[in-house]
Amino acid sequence: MSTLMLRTTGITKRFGGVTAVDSLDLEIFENEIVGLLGPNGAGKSTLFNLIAGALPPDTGRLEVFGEDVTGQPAHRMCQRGVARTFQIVRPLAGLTVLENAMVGAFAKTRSVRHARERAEAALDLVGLSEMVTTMASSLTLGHRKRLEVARALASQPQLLLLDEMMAGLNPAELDPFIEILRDVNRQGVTIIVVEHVVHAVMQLASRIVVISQGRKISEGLPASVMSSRAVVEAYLGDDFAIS
Amino acid sequence: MSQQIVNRSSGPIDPMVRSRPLPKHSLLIGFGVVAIALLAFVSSSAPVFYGHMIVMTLIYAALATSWNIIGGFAGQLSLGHAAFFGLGAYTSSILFVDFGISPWIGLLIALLGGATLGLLIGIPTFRLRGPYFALATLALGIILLNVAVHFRELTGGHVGISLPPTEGWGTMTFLNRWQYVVIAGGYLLVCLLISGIILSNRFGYQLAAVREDEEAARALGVNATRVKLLAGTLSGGLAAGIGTIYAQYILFLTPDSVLGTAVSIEIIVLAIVGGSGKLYGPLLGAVLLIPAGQLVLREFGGALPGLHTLVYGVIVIIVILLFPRGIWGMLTDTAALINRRRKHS
Amino acid sequence: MRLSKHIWETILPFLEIHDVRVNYGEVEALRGATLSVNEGETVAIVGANGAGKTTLINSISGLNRLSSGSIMFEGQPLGDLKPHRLPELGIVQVPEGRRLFARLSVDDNLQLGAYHKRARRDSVKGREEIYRLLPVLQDRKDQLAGTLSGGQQQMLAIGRALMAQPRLLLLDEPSLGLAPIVVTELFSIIARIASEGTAVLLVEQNVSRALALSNRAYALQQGTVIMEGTGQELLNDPGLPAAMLGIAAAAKE
Amino acid sequence: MTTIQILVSGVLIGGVYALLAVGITLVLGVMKIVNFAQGELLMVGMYLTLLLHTVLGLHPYVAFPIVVVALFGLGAGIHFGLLRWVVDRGHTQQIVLTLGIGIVLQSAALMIFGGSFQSLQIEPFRGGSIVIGSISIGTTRLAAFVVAGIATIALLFLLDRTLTGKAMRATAMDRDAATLMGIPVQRVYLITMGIGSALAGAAGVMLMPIYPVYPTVGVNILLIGFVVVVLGGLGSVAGAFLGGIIIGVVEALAGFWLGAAMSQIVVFALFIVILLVRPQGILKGDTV
Repeated sequence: MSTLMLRTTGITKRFGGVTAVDSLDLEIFENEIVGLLGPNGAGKSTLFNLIAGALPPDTGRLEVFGEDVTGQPAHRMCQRGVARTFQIVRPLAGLTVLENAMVGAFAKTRSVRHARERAEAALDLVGLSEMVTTMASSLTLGHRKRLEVARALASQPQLLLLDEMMAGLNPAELDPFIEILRDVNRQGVTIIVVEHVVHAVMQLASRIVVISQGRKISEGLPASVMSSRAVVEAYLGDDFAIS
Repeated sequence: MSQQIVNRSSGPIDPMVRSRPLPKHSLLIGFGVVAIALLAFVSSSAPVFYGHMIVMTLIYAALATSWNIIGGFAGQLSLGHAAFFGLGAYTSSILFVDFGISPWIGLLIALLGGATLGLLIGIPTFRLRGPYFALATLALGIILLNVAVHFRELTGGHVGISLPPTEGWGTMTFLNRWQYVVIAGGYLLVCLLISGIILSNRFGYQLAAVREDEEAARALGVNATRVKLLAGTLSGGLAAGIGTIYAQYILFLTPDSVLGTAVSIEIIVLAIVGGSGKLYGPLLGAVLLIPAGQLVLREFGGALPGLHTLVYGVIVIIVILLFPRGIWGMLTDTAALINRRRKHS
Repeated sequence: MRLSKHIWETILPFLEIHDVRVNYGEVEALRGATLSVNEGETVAIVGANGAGKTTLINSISGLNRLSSGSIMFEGQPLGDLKPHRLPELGIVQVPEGRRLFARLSVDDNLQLGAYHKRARRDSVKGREEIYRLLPVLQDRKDQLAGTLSGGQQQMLAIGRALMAQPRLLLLDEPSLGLAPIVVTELFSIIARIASEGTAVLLVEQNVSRALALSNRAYALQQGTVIMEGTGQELLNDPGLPAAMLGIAAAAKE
Repeated sequence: MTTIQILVSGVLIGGVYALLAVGITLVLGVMKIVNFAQGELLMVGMYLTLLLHTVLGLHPYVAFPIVVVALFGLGAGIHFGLLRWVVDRGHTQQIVLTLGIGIVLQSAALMIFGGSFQSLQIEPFRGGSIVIGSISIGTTRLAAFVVAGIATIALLFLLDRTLTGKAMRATAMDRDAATLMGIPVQRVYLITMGIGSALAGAAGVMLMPIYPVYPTVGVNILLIGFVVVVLGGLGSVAGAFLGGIIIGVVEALAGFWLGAAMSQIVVFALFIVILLVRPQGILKGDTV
């Protein structure tokens, strides 16, 4: 692995009495695809919100390429090259597919022409170039998810945070989607995927981090992580391994 | 690195694929100038009633178009837009009556004043979401109305301000109506041009993103606070400018006539009925509703006062229930549907 | 007597879900799921996240509209009914995340559980029974529901549903976010409810316990049933962990 | 006039504000709709009182139940015919729709009754005022205040003690969960809107002997109503009552010291400050 791209140190977020992310240390290297797994309510989405600047952490530190970016607002993080998608897709419903992607592209350019070019390139990459004039509100979920990725890509990110992009896709949609992400990664974009479709993550990720109740419980190569007892318990219930 | 994504772009853009062709600004100017000339000609020879109708339609169209920048493009429901309109009207009128400053300079000062007010209000209120922003702007309108009532020495209180009928271009005061058509029409054209330019630039895309989903917009690198402030500043400034023109046309101001809540509501009604967020929506709303209101008022105003506002209210209810995207939105939706059908068959 | 009851059951099955499809917008969350629950039976539905479990439960209780297929309760199609009519029939759901009325007291929450006419008559007696079944609520009956601990809230959510005198209780992820010791207590309560004759349809993340508790079970994957059998059969199926982690999709392709 | 005298009249008029605000806060709390037609509903209540007096010779206080029931019906009808369709839409559409309803009611009043101010003089009872020391309390104002207090307490009782009231609160907290418990949510909304309008009607009856009626009388009172609602904490019935009295007092004092227009400025500036500093309201409470 090469350069350290993202580092969280002791990052913590509480909501009321619940500690959603609990003093978490995470290191992401350039050009990796890291799978972030964990059962419902483990704190994955909160962690994404912290990294993307949508939420400020209570304590802890966030670095991008060694630079302290703790507490930077979301739009600054995007301009710095950290793009994210939302678990529940949030298309800009009243805009067309192209316009959605152009909003992302405008993070790095003022020129409408450049933005259009970048947006079209990103839409092409995810296979939406036939639908540029379609209103985002009338897309299928599969297409919405692609749009969400394209929009993030159009902002020319260095780090892409994908939040459950594959949930709800049917098997026919799944494999092309994985191919798209591989393609994106080959072009130099580091990716963190939060995913419930574990087999997809196993195919895709070079490294897996498992969190449960806001803490990291396992980390390593996909095969070894998924057979670890802690992970099986976290997913199937505390006494599954015994019964 | 991610530069490569761009390099995959496949040559020149197919013009058919463009989702939003660049607004033809030059075409807009051309059409606008011809339309204004035509309307000016008509108003110089038509009966007074129709001349008045044309000027009022232009003034309200400009006002609704200015509201559209913050209310439509940015999706922030401002219920106090009369505050800017009235501020502009009072500013230039006071400068003219008390200090002899030409309304043209007054217009510029009004623009600046409205923009400043828009900015100052935006800083605290844009934090408010949903109905709270609407309520705060509503309160702002009422505050300004009462300021005008209270500071009698400056504003004449309830009695208002009468402007001297000294005719001439320098004083922006005319006995005929065609000059007002030119001025108000020109101003409307400027408002439309600015709106068109906003829509076809990054700013417009970012405003639309904020309107659709502020959190998603922020995640896409949009500084939501900044674009909303800029929209509020522009919107407030333009609304104040049209206030000056209105004052010079009517030559008489009272707090209720330019700062009243009814004015704010009328602006919103025009924009929403026509289609808020669309470039020509508010214009369409004004063109449909203002003449209709004036005609009903003339025909039935004596016998049935209130009928014209009743018609307004019923139209608002019907549009909200049946065409929530406004008449312009309904028309473009229908056009798109017909287009698609044609393609399929 | 026994025979006639049996005949009755063959004529009018209790809950029959046939080839149900549900779309969210243009997404298929359920792709032709078929399953049934017999009177008094406890049935578990397990599956990975996004497999359509919650969608299925919400379809029964009327929160989701079916795109096609049918859901019949004792021969009556549920699609014709407004969702608020279901408790009257005896179908009551404990929604995921408990969804208590946080700023109402424990007692008021229970009272609202017995909103429909038939249950309303027995509201006072019903509450006494709930307090007997769940004594932890008794001491807190005037406390606001939102101030209870997670486990107590789940007990209240179940108690609130029981107030409606359900014949079919739909439980959506009842153990989510609860401490292991509370989960044990929770499952023993569910077992007790089931043993008293109420049919239970249980959606659970805690697969081992859910299956151990149930008479029968279904495993869902991407909106269809991929395994069914007794709880023990599924528990012993070597394919289950893969299904739970969403890996079976790869095997099937 | 002494300061105490002003305080007392502020408190009394605050009762009417409270009555209006309680209706707004109820609809907002349960249905999440800001009802901009609430002022016009009050106006309708005033005209109806006037009409019942001039046509049937009914004393306003005798007409009270008729007006309240009629306004309940009007509010329920507005929900059934119109609001029902926008419950799930955005705030902008809800606000503009209720503005439209307000415009229609206002215009109808103008067409039927004309634009002039109309007052209703009633036989002064107990000499028209009660004098305690140096303070004189108008009996009509006192009656308005008492009715406001009783209405608020009755509503609190309904919300807190009856199954219907609890169902309203439950619907306010979690609509889907309420549905799952068998609560008919649309009927709850219908009742809520009916009660909200009935409260506006009650305010109208009590205001009629104090204040002249004209088609736009509701507009300004509505705005005061919003101030009260925000001050009292959105959705809080008790807060709205207390807020009404506070605003009544603030307005009366500011009006005495600074003049009428300035008092409006003070009230609405206070409103904006509250919105910015504590949008959940000063008197935090959550009856609904």
